[in-house]
Amino acid sequence: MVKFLPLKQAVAENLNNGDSVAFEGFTHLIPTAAAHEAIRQGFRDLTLIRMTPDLIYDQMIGMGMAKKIVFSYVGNPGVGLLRRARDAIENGFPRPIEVEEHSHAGMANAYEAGAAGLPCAVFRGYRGAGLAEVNPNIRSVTCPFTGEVLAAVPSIRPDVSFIHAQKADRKGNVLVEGIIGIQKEAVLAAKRAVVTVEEVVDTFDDLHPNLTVLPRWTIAAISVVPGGSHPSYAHGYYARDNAAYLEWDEIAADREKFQAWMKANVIEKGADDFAARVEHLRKAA
Amino acid sequence: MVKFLPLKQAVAENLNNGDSVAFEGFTHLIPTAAAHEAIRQGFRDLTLIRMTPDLIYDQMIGMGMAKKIVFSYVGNPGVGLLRRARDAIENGFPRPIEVEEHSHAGMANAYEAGAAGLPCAVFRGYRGAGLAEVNPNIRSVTCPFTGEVLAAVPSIRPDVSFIHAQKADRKGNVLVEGIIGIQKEAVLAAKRAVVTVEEVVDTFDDLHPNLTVLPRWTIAAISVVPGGSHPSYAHGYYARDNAAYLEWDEIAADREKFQAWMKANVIEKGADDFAARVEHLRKAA
Amino acid sequence: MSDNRTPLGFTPNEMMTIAASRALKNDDVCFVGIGAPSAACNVARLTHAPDITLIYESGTIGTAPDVLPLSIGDGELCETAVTTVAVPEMFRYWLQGGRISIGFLGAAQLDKFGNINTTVIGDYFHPKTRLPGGGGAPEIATSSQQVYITMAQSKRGMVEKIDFFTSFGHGEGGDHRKRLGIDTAGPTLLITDLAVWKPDPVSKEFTVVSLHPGVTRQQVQETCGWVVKFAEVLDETPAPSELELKTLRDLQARTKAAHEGTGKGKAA
Amino acid sequence: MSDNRTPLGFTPNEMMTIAASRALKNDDVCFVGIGAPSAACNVARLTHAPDITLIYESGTIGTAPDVLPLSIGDGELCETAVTTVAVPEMFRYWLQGGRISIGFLGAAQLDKFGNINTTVIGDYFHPKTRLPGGGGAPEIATSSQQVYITMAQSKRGMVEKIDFFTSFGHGEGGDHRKRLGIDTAGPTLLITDLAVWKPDPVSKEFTVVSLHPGVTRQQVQETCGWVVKFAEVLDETPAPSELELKTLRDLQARTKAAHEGTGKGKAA
Repeated sequence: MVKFLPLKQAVAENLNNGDSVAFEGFTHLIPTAAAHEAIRQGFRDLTLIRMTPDLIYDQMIGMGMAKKIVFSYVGNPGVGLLRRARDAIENGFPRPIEVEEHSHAGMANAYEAGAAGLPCAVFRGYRGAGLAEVNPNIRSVTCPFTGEVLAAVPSIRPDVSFIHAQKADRKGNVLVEGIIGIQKEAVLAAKRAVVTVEEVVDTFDDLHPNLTVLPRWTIAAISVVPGGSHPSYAHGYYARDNAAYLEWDEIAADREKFQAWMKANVIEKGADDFAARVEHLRKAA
Repeated sequence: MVKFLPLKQAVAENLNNGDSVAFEGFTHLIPTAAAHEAIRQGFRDLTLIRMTPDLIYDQMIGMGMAKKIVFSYVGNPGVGLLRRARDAIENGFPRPIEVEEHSHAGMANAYEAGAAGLPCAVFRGYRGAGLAEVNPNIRSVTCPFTGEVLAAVPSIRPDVSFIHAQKADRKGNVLVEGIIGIQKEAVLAAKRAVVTVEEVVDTFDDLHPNLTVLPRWTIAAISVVPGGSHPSYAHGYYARDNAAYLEWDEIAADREKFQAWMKANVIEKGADDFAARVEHLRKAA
Repeated sequence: MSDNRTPLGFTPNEMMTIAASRALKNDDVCFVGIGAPSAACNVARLTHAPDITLIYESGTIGTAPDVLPLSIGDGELCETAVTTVAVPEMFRYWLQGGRISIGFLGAAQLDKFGNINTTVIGDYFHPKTRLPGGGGAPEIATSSQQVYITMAQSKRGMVEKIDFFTSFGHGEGGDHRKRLGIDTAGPTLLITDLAVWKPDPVSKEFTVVSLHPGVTRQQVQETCGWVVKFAEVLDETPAPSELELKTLRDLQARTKAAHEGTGKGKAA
Repeated sequence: MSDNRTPLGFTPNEMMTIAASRALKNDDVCFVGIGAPSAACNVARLTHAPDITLIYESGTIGTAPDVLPLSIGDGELCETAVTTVAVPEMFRYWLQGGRISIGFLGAAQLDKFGNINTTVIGDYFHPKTRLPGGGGAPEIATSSQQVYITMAQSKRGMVEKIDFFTSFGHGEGGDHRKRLGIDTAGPTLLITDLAVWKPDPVSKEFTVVSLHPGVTRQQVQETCGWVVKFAEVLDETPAPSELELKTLRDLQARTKAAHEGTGKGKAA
């Protein structure tokens, strides 16, 4: 049953060295605060799963925390490449990293299958695509009615998933709205789910019945971290900090600049620092 | 592109003798007015698809319109059996009827696969179930990663789907809310979709972004039929007419009583008669 | 409605519903079949298990209806739910996903291994009576962590051999589930109007472990189509408490009023 | 912003975006890649195709942003959309379901048969440059009814042989798609900053059918890594109209202002 915990404790109780972990968010509601807490606690040998690894995985990879990355688009959204991830893949710095690469369709179906408790996802995909030749986890099944050969990928079932959401009610039910991405599936596919939220409200009684609400018993821990998805955005709360995405391109381009930035902005900071980072973005939301 | 049409014309333009057709609604928003219009137009040799065939399929079967029925629960919801369907299955009256029976999970997955453009659905189901022995459309595929044998059923792709929904905007986008059942999948799985709605509003600009809205270009025709799902209910508009469900048990029990009822309440009536049938139920909604 | 419809002050059906409600825990996530299971689950919610999560196959999760639904898709279920999802999601993420602790089913025909038939009486292709069929039951029976069954006893209903395996219980008994690769526990409890039954740990045959107040072994046997096994130590089911009875009767009275209220002035 | 950045009054990039926008029809359902495709799709919507349905892979269907999104998941896309769905639904019901008439892609590397590489430069397992990868493109390329591609010409980008088949175009040309069981049309249009290209009906090799105003065959060949085929009758692309240019420039100005506005006062 869900517990409301300070983020430090929520991360410590649910993440372990060697875990497979998804910090999900599809350009919206990216769980940056949770990722930074994981960086501060210094976990090692993680398998990082995410459709769109962006700044937070660039940071974790740059800090040497990842032994493997499972993804479908390893870019800085709207900006370009992820330079720490590139350094790891191209040069093995700061450590070699194993790569399992899919298409968005493959990852989305794999999360869906994970949430559905299935061992694999079946869909029409990867036709003529080079990934099918380099990723041994892209296989096929044959439709027993038409004979069509369909793609199959293993379902994604992380040890832990982290997401950021707009709000929880006092019982611990969680609302995600706007671009909901893959967050529901990431939570339901995981053995344990940790959610950071912008705020806690008394009840969800006035919500429309068909919104995306995760019942309290699907979540291990909730931490209240206003601004916790900066520099991405939280629909209804604050806008994206586009400047930070553009700046990241420069910061991550240089190994030393990267380390200095991480020390100043992550290692020596805490979850409480996020609220101030989105103050100037609240009007724009 | 969607057309706003009188129901008579919407049915005539989209339904044909011999079609496979789904009139979907999961205890809520049952498209009764559309079904009655199809009865008045006297279509033959239909393959009737629905998870929960209830009064409307009992009526269509009793009128001899169906050559086959595909279903997962052939009951009168909360009341008991469907006596016209029984008469057809047990006695071949008024004509023999072919039966393809699934579980709810099988049908739901088959609609989902139809909406997803797949030839078949793959899920964990029918384990130890007798249906797997009597329905040749229940087959299996083997997970290429774990070796687990999973159930497979053909996707459902009706020639036409009919649903009832709360409202359309002037452009022809359609909102379904409350218990949304399988309606979105029924529309997206079909070659053509016809929707009856309670009302038309100017715009959907104020709707929450994550509600179930079917874009106008997924729908062939919309007909405005207030009360069109009586005796089922329309969330936000009127309550279920439970008495009508209980009465049906008696009406359908007798072949002649059934014919007399159909003549008086369907054949000699029209879509315009539905509004009055829900007047006394509006307060209770 | 009288409080004294039997010499004991409650009816066998009331005892059945209340005994079933007691089996549910506050942290259960329960997939609720319509009829007797629905009443039991809501009595549990209104008495000792206020936080129980009730799920109906129409997509309503964490629902708390004030009256019992007539069908699994009543508006009341949606209005009081934590969230309402589409039916494919219900069966994929919530049932198949392994999130249901208790699947609660009724039965038209039941055998001693907890296999259920709600499909046909007679041959499938030439049925004597065509019943409604399985609906959600085939997968509820295999994907829920445990299955509870509730039904009123009768020789026609509790039979040596069911006509059709709508939902798989323990099959031929023993490790039959495991042999089919089904890793959930299956039927672990049967509550009838006369007794509480549990499967034998090895044979998996349902065995009477508790008789309801005033019920004799003979009555149980006379209303059951198989030779009944009784536990060595046989308990007596505690009679309904005042709170339990009042909760159930109030719920049923509210339900009756609500369902009649939507008719056209005719008796339902 | 000047209206006369080139002797012609518009830049090659503006011509590219506007030529691409003209290829879209009012009843198209367009799966929009970020960058140049996004600008072209929105110019179409703001000029001759007001009812075009724009879909971004973040789940936003029928969106009408006032400014160009920086990413495929900007809040503006959701706020102006007809509906916003989860990502698995986007890829299953909307793309795989065959509902997309035009998949609109950019490319890092392109070959003459419309095959695209956005994955790696060099060997996949020992890449010289690791690019972001395919994202939605592998299935956009095969599930959309047609694919339009837009990119600025360069010898590095338009190559004889791409390093990795991120998304399949016409493969080795001819009926290669059909041989793989892919029943969609694949790339039917390429719009660069210099020309409009269409595949040869038989060989499927991209062939220049129209040169943008002031562009020579030689310029096209000098910025392309393969030997360019030209159609026998070569059109000149109509120059941007005043309305088209104004629409595009206003859109880009609004976009620049909006994206800078969210920074901390620093230049983006």
